[in-house]
Amino acid sequence: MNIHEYQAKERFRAAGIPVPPGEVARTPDEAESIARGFGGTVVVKAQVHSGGRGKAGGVKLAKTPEEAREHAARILGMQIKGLTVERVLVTPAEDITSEAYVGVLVDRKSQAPTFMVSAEGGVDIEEVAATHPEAIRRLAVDPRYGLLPHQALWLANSLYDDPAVMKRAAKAIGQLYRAFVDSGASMAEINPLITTADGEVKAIDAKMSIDDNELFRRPEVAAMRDTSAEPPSETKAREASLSYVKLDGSVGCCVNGAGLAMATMDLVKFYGGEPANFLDIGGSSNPEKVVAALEIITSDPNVKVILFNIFGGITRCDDVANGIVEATRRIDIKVPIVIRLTGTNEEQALEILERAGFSAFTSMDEVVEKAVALSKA
Amino acid sequence: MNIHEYQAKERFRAAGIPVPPGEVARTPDEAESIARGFGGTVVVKAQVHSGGRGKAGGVKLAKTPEEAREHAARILGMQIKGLTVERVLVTPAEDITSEAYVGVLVDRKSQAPTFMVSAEGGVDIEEVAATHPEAIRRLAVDPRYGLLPHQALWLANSLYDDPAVMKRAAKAIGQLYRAFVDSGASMAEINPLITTADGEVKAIDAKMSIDDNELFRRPEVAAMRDTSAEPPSETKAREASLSYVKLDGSVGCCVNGAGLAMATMDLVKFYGGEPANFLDIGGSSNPEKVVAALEIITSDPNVKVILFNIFGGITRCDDVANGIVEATRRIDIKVPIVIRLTGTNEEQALEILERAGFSAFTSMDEVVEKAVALSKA
Amino acid sequence: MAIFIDNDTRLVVQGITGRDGSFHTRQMMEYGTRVVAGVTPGKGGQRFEGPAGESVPIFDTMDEAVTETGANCSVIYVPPAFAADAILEAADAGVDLVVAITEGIPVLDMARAHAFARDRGVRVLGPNCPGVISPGKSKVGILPAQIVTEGPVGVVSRSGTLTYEAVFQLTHVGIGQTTCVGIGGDPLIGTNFVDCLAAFEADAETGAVVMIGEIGGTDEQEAAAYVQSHLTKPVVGFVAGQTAPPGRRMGHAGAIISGSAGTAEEKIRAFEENGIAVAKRPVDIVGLIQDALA
Amino acid sequence: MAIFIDNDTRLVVQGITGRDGSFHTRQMMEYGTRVVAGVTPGKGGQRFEGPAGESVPIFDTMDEAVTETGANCSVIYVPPAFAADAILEAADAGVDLVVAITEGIPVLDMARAHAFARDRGVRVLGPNCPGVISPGKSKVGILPAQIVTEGPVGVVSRSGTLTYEAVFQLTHVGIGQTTCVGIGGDPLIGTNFVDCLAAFEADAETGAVVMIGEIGGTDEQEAAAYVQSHLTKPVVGFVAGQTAPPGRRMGHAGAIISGSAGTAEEKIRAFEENGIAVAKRPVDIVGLIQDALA
Repeated sequence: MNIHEYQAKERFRAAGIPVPPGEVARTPDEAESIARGFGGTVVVKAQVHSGGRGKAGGVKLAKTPEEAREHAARILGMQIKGLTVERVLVTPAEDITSEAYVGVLVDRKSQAPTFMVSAEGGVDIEEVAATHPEAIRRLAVDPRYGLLPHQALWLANSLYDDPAVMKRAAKAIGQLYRAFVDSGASMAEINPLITTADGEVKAIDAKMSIDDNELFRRPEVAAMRDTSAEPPSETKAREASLSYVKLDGSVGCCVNGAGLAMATMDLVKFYGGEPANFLDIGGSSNPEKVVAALEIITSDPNVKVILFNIFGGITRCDDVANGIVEATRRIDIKVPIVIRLTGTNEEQALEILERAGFSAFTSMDEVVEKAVALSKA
Repeated sequence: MNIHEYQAKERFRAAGIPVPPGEVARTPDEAESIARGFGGTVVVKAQVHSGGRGKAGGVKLAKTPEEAREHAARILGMQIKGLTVERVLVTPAEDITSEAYVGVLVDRKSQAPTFMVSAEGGVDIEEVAATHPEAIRRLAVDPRYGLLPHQALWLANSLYDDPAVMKRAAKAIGQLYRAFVDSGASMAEINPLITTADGEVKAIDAKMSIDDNELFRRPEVAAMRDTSAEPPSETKAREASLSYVKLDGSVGCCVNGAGLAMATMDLVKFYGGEPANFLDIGGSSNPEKVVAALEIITSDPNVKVILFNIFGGITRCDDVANGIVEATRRIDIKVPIVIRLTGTNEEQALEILERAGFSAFTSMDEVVEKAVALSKA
Repeated sequence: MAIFIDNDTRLVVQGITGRDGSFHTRQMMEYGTRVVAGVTPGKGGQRFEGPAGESVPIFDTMDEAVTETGANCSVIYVPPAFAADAILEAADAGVDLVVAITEGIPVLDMARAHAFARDRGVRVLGPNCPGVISPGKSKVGILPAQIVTEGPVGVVSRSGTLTYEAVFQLTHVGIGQTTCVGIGGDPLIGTNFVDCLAAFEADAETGAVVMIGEIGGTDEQEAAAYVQSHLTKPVVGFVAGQTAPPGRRMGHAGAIISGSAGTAEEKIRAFEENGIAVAKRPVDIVGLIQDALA
Repeated sequence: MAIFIDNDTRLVVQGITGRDGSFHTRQMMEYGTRVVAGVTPGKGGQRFEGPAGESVPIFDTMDEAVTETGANCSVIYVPPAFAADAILEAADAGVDLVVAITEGIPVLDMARAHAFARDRGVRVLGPNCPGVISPGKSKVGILPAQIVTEGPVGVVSRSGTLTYEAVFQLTHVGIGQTTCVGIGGDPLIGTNFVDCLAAFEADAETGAVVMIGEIGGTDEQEAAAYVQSHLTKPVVGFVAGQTAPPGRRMGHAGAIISGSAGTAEEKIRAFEENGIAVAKRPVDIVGLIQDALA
């Protein structure tokens, strides 16, 4: 789960990291009044779950409250990478002496939270990693000990020469690790961590992703979810315990298992079609889940055909077939449905489906070709 | 640092352990009014830093508030193993179905916090360990992981058959570990952990020792120190950063280094005397420390002679000699002082001391014999 | 022969009395897995009834289960909040292999659990995996037994149903398997492709390997390099997720393209560059394996 | 020969610019210890001036210090709040031996630090110890150099000044030492009696060993059993604290009799039962060693 900059900053502040003040506005009026409260130059920043806000014009400097209002008016409602900006963060502009990058994420290879820091902040760390990796210092944190004070200092040591600044940054790095662990995060990032003329360090941007699997035990973090920042269909899918990702194509896919679901989408593409979504209904033959899946898929106006691809392993195909039949009875589907089932009790399942008037297949390739054809009809 | 039962119970409660209510009384009146508040039978328990309260008559059952008052009157002011009872804890009597022992301490061999639990609670665990060690289940906690839930359950599993009780006890054991770590304890103990007729578990006694080295970072724990529970001389020694333990003999000892201080006491005994104290002044030749040491030793009316035993290593003997001379000028000492110095700059030191009129030796045995003789004069 | 599990596998089921645990325990017993014990705290002393009238003792703790029955392998069907601790308990109790089926374990819990298991030299398979089956010998996990048959192909995969698909098609044309391993869809897994490739290379009965990857991470790239440098046996590969958008989690917690790393294209290229025959469609796996075994 | 440190010891001083650190660094340099680096965060790039005009580079981190100078040993003079982390930093940086002088480190910090060092195979001496000196070769810590001389006796002790006392008396009668080790007065120490006894047994130049124990714990008992089963060289023992009351801490955090364990009587009995000649008074150590070497 991604959270907004302003939310990540709240978590960072609570962990003690020096974060400049800032308030969230949902209207140009609010932005103006916040800017007036701060006085002086402010920054108006779009709050969306997406990188590249700056390039998209979502971050603007405002010298006066009126200017803040104008920027907010332009930014609110703007689309950035398909996401609508609903809020802006208004925060005093800082006098920046240097910009560094400090981030921590769960690294697959070291199987541990891993820090990356670089004196080249304010830019995309991926780019730094690609063009001059020697500018990045890395450290895998042994999760049994946490980030040790000397390790934080070792990281800060690569960013700053001034001992006082180095120690302040080490402290902030330690606090970032604290925030990361206490939030159940999979990634937390300060980019840039700035220094000011008087040697203070401050986090002027903040990013954090939460491990969805941590949410059950962190209700205060789960409450940070912003459903307005995702398509309503994904909210609905999550509530129905379905894995769903909306895409731009016309072949609605409903598959059991994530790997098979991806392979199905790939095969749609292989045969010249475009998948409308990723959807994993899991191992269940529960009609309720099938109903929810069908409702989600059909709510996408681009969908021209619905493709089921079910592998019956532990799940019996006849159970799933009954679930599909019942679900389609309960909701009115306007687009054709093609179904492939194979595995346990395949024959009975095909019979059930054909009796109910569905095109039923046992070959994955055949059913995908058929779906692609229908999507272009 | 030892803390009282009622203080340990506060820590346990804060960690979530089920601890029955209880209030502290400093007078019989208070005890009566607390007992009235609870209603029913209460227990009146002496609060002293010592085991064996029960045998000493420091724990009494009271059926009525008046009886509570009477018991409190008897217990308050009582001496238990040389310590005066200043407070009693008044707590409702519990209906006890079973008594178990649950304790955790830092174990030298495993270099880890180590749990001991036994279904034979309410008695001295040392005795259980000596007579039937198989009745104790032990577990060393890897400090990097803490007490894991399954480990707590494994411990509880040896205490109870009833699954619900077992799970409640496992929870309490986990909470005890939390309290132990969060208090910077070196030992924490529930003895007994009782069960009631309805299957609840409760900690009806509580003991905890704090690692002195943790106090600097735990002011809320340090504030629990009860200086009324130790001789004033030990309070004073601690404030002067001296290691001091009061004993019953007549030879006051002032030594640099803990090992040498113990060896000096042993030698006093070897030559037929009795040490009045353990006192390590550390490596310092600072007159202030010597003054504090002399004040502490001379405040003990049993002291008949003061014995200095100083090994000059890094510390120079002449510096220490000067410190002793200056300190004795500043306070008036009524008992003889004998001094042994050896090591670096020994000759100069002996000269300084003899000029100031002290008996000065270089042999440890000689000086101790002399001190013992003086203590009997 | 086979890898990881065989006729000597003595299994204890953690969470044996739960809905999934009891269902799959019966399935495993039916297949012939030697299930020697179950663990459910608070149910120690009871017995679990198998499908054919046989019964298995239930213990409160793994320690007792292993001590009493000599179990050397455990499988975990406990809810995510308790699963990491169950892995630690199994590792502590001294089994050699822990198969963690549970999906949804917090990743920081797993970071600690993997460190713990590494310290003790215990192999963890998963979590969030379908388990492992050595046809004709033993099955540990949730893989459907009816789709496998004995034969010369080793199968290793990050996904469940996609593996079933491939294995089913192999079995359908009469090509059997030595062992099929689902390594799991989480970002931090205990046994990776390289571990399985090394085991298949060392297994005399395995003649060829099918390796099924997906987007996310760079395990496939490292596996490809390992194939080039260490494997004498032919490997057929498939990678799911060519149409997955970057930055979105595709069901599996580990199936997400972060930055430029972890795309299907990168993985397919790594496979091809290191001598792995890549199937464009799942159905092509069969033909490539037939060629490899020919 | 000698144990733990010798002419090949290349020392880095953690906390070199502090009051104790700078004083003892000069003492060590004067004795001839090869001090190759110092560490004080924030003072990297400066130099530490030795007593004879030579100077030593200071680094911000142990990692740099070890990488730049090839140090293989570190000594710690940092305050208790930071000392456990300093031990971890040293262990992480790859030295073989960490000598922790600092007194007053919380015991739970040390439990973690010892586990960390064990994982990495790094020897920790102490904490709360005076260090180690191999006369004529190297000194690491705070032992007074003028009381030692080269010779055949290995000395190991839990206490500082009591050791000085014994060593001074040996030197006084012309009996020198291979190495004198202060293992420290804390309850959790990295190197114990048995470790030192094993090293002295393996050291060709050591002809006899003095072992000075005190109340608290059962390390002396285990050491006595080890002497019986593993040592061919004679051992002379002394135990301080016969007059110490139970349950009271005698200066050292580890010097406390808990329950029935850890009394001086128990330790002396264990010494005697295992063939260790026990000195009744510190002064008797000399005679017993003379007998042992005769």
